[in-house]
Amino acid sequence: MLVLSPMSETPWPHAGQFYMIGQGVGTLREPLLKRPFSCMDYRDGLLYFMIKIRGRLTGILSNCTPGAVLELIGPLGSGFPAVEPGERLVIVAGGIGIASVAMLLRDYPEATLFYGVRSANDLFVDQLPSVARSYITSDDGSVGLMGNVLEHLRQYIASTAGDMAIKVYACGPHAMTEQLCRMFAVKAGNSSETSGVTVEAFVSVEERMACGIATCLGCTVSTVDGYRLVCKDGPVFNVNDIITAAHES
Amino acid sequence: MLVLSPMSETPWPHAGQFYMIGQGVGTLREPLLKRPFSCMDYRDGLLYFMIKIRGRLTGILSNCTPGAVLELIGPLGSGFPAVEPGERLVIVAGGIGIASVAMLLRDYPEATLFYGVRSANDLFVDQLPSVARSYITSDDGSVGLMGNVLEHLRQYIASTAGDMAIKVYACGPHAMTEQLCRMFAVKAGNSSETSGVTVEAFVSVEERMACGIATCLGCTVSTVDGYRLVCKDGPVFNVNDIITAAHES
Amino acid sequence: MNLEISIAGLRLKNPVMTASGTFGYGLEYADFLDLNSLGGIVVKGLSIKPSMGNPPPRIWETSCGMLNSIGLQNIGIAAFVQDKLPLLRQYDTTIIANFFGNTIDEFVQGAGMLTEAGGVDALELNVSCPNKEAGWSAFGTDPVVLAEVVGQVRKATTLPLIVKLSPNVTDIVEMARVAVDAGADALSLINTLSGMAIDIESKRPRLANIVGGLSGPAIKPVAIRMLWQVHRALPSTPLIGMGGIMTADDAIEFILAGARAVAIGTANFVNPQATLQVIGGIEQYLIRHQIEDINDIVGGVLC
Amino acid sequence: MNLEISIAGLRLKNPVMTASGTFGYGLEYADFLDLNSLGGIVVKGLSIKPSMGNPPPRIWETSCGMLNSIGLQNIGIAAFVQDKLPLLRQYDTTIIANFFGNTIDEFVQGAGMLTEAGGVDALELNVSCPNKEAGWSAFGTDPVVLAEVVGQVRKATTLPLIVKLSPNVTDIVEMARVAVDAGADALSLINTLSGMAIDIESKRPRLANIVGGLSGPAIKPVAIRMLWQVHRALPSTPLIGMGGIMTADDAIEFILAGARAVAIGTANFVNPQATLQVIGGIEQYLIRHQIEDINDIVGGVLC
Ligand SMILES: Cc1cc2nc3c(=O)[nH]c(=O)nc-3n(C[C@H](O)[C@H](O)[C@H](O)COP(=O)(O)OP(=O)(O)OC[C@H]3O[C@@H](n4cnc5c(N)ncnc54)[C@H](O)[C@@H]3O)c2cc1C
Ligand SMILES: Cc1cc2nc3c(=O)[nH]c(=O)nc-3n(C[C@H](O)[C@H](O)[C@H](O)COP(=O)(O)OP(=O)(O)OC[C@H]3O[C@@H](n4cnc5c(N)ncnc54)[C@H](O)[C@@H]3O)c2cc1C
Ligand SMILES: Cc1cc2nc3c(=O)[nH]c(=O)nc-3n(C[C@H](O)[C@H](O)[C@H](O)COP(=O)(O)O)c2cc1C
Ligand SMILES: Cc1cc2nc3c(=O)[nH]c(=O)nc-3n(C[C@H](O)[C@H](O)[C@H](O)COP(=O)(O)O)c2cc1C
Ligand code: FES
Ligand code: FES
Repeated sequence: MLVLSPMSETPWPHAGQFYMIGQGVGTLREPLLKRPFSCMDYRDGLLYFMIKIRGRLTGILSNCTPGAVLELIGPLGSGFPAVEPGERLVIVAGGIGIASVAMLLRDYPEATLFYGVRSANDLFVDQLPSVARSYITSDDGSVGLMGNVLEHLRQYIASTAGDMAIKVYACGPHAMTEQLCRMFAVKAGNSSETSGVTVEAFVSVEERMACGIATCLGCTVSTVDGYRLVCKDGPVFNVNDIITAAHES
Repeated sequence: MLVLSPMSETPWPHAGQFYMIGQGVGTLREPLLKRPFSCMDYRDGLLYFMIKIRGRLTGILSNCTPGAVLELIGPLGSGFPAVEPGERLVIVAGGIGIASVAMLLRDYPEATLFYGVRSANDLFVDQLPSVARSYITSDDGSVGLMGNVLEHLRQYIASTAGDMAIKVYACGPHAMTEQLCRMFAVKAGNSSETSGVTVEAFVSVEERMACGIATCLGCTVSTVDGYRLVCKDGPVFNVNDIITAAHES
Repeated sequence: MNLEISIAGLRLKNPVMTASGTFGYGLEYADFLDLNSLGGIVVKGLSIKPSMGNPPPRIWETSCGMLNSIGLQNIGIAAFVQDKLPLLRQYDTTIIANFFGNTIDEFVQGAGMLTEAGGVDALELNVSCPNKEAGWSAFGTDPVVLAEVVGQVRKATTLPLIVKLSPNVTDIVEMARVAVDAGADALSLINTLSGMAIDIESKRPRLANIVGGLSGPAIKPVAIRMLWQVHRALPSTPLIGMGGIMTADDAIEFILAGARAVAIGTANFVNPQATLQVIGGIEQYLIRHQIEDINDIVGGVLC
Repeated sequence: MNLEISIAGLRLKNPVMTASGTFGYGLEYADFLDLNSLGGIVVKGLSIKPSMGNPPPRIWETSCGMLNSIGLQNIGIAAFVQDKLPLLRQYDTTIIANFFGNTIDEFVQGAGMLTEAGGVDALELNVSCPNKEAGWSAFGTDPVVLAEVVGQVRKATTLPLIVKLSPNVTDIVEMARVAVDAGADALSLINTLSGMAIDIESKRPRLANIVGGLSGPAIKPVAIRMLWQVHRALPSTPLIGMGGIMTADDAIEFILAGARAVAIGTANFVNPQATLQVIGGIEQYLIRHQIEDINDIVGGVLC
């Protein structure tokens, strides 16, 4: 968990938006480039991030002591669309993907959460706002239900009667994004799976970024309209638009 | 002032020897290479260094907090020769050059010190062992005598009667080393300046180093015997041997 | 104090430009800095038709540098001229269009389109992208092909012509000579070094395109060396130096080596205001060293 | 688990060697590590007569790299054979003599002297030092001259012949082909990139020799790219990969790109035990990935 206090005035982010965060240690910078992180919450003038240690920059961030000065640009990107009245929101998170959807939990307390982790150690529930219903799954069964989170999601939706349209907002690893596209994309011809209920699904996708502001053209994802930029046109995309989800970077 | 506690057993250094010090932060290292620093004292199992902030590594060292882990190799180099009984030791330091001769002050409390600084701010006397006589000079007169330290040294030697041979052990900036060579090198044909008293002068010279252990061949200085390595054949050289002192690096 | 310089007949209010492909079409950075402060804006490489570029992943950070394989994705000259150029022209800065083609004909046609459009101050001919197919690299690495493309483009435009050289050559001076002899008014150097990285866990290249262009501080020593060599051989040819400039000190290093102007690339990603900081730092340097005119230190290295 | 590899008929107990010029004559490092653990030791470049090298300053650190202009200072082949080789031979490791000449004759003579001496396991022909006079660089950058020197040396020695290529060329694959066709048993790549740095306060080059060779992590992407290109073109030629290897992960990246062995250079200065850590880390990687034999992953990148 990284908590930052902006040093100048900044607009507050929407759910699904992100910041480019970098270390600002003068002229010696290694790594050079900033990295994208979703903002999971803001309150009392502070920005909250939940960050998984993956490599160079996340390693450095994990060693930051209170008072360290970081550089950040944001909020960036489009965020999740607003949920309309009469729609039911289902939030799906895989692993650290929870960080990108966390602000939705706050904004839509009546939503349903599906949160899949590898094992109990990867779970960060204590830092999350609570929602009406939450289903936690783990690959090893060490916490919540055992098994793949999307299997449970599928069953849930299949068993959901009623005429309320469902919005699925999701973020997770590459494989999960791919599977979500297969499950919910209309083009895939399997909208039958949603058994009568109208489901519209959006995923927040990850891609390596250099600039975060649509100038390096580094963060492309293949969509039905050709390449689109995750930092500007996303990170949230309708599953109908995505052709190939961003690779495991 | 940098105080280090060796994590494994290490021989103690002699006056004039140095250590290669580097930061050991895993695989992200910037700067990469270690830098040479004279050890100014050791006591109670600790090594003492006096370091002037010059650039990349010294900048990082100055930000180190207690408990930081550094990498160091040493003691390295030849150090100053022992002073024989019946010889009088005159120690000459210019600026941060004091760090390289500081251990001599401890080993030879009866020595005379000539210590030139730019101005009072550059002086570190409180951290130094005291010697029999010390002459402090500054370029701006803000502390001690005003003027060039070598001028005062020249007058001192000229006014020194007696048959005791004098050893001059010096460390300072490039220009000072050059002038010392001109003043005391026999080959320069001006040993007359020493007015009858036998003076043998040794200087600790600086050169950029990559390895510190005679493998990169980076730290050469021109001597009458051709190129010699500061890290192995020095850093202390007889002024008679030096042809061109190391450049201002 | 004078910061104004002249390159190929263009007067730039200061020697700091943006490097092509690292500043979009310029407008993207208007939120971050006053574009009027810049010596010049060099836009992303343009082609006669829009181009999709290479598949993702397209970037990977390396030690003190980054690899990119964008592959010259761009909106095409027509869209640039219609949608971007009028907006860009509202700023008081020099606009340089970086462009490329897949054949000599396309290069010539592109130069023609950009010249006729009006509003572009100069052309930067990109023959040096390491992310195109193997055959393409001949434009930047084979002296005969280089002479041909520069010569043809020279005939197709009345605008000042800057040729951007590839560092992936044995003899940069030869390439510089060829470009100047064929009609280049100025040279930009360097473009990215061709490089590659592999993810040892997945065993896949870090870039879908396998190889990409290396930029950033890692390449600065190579860029300085090439710039100095070319300046020594062709002292009167205006040179635009780039490759790893992060700070004003880096920019001055290029100017001392012989660059009349400099371009900031990767640093824009690290800090969107890098250009302004470089301009400010150059001013400080001139003041500190009591230099009246930036032109007095161009090529001023003491060798 | 097997770490043993074979290069040009030599069997190395593991693929980790030292890069010439960064490990002295080997003995200097005996205090820091057990030389018996190394796959091989490549000694500092030797010439028929002792050589003083270039004037100081000779090194400067750059972003994630270093420039050196040592200029091939060495004690000469005779002194090496008499004073160093017998001591080196007491260790159970492969001894490779890196050598150079100022003329083709000197190359040939050097190869002869090292061959006759006995005790040297292989020769590494250095045609790629960027710190020699302009004319010298033709050995490593002109294919015709390269073919000539390799061909002549090939005739002068019965030892396995490794040719160390320069990265400062337009087409590394062409140079590799020329060297192999002329008789090289294996190739080392890469030597340093030619680079330069300037002190903006004194306006002087950081190196007395003006230009120097860039090594260290900064150049790794260029080295990986060249190694992969050469391996793809000449899959059966044994390659020794080097350029910026600091860790086992870096070494594995080279091996996946096609290197059968790797050499550790600049990293020895940063950490005298770098070679041992690389060997240990390669073992860990093989265990973690359940790979029985290091040879199974040579060139294993999935493109
Ligand atoms: C829009 C967006 C929002 C994000 N939000 C968050 C967040 O809230 N919290 C969070 O922890 N992370 C988030 N990420 C991912 C985060 O950006 C990466 O974890 C980070 O860039 C890794 O940086 P590093 O320097 O530590 O890794 P590097 O040293 O660059 O890479 C280390 C290893 O990690 C792998 N890696 C790098 N980036 C990723 C990635 N994105 N996915 C998977 N593997 C990767 C690399 O392949 C490499 O092997 C987000 C990414 C995007 C695009
Ligand atoms: C044998 C020996 C003993 C030394 N002992 C001490 C000591 O006890 N205390 C101490 O403070 N320093 C000592 N030095 C000098 C010290 O090594 C340098 O100050 C240090 O290398 C600078 O590292 P940096 O990364 O901060 O500078 P860099 O970032 O590498 O360089 C910054 C600027 O400083 C200049 N610079 C770098 N090295 C030197 C140098 N040696 N002399 C002058 N200018 C330089 C460079 O030209 C550059 O412009 C010693 C040097 C040697 C050779
Ligand atoms: C993401 C990216 C895209 C680039 N696109 C172009 C381009 O379209 N045309 C071009 O001539 N150079 C292009 N370049 C090269 C830069 O203009 C510049 O020459 C190079 O990056 C070296 O400068 P730097 O180290 O400051 O980035 C690109 C560089 C990067 C990093
Ligand atoms: C100080 C120094 C001296 C070198 N001397 C030689 C040499 O004598 N012969 C040679 O073939 N290569 C020499 N090299 C090149 C290295 O062997 C190696 O090819 C290069 O440094 C790249 O590897 P690295 O990045 O791991 O250092 C030298 C490199 C350095 C840094
Ligand atoms: S991160 Fe640069 S364009 Fe998206
Ligand atoms: S520092 Fe490497 S030889 Fe002296």
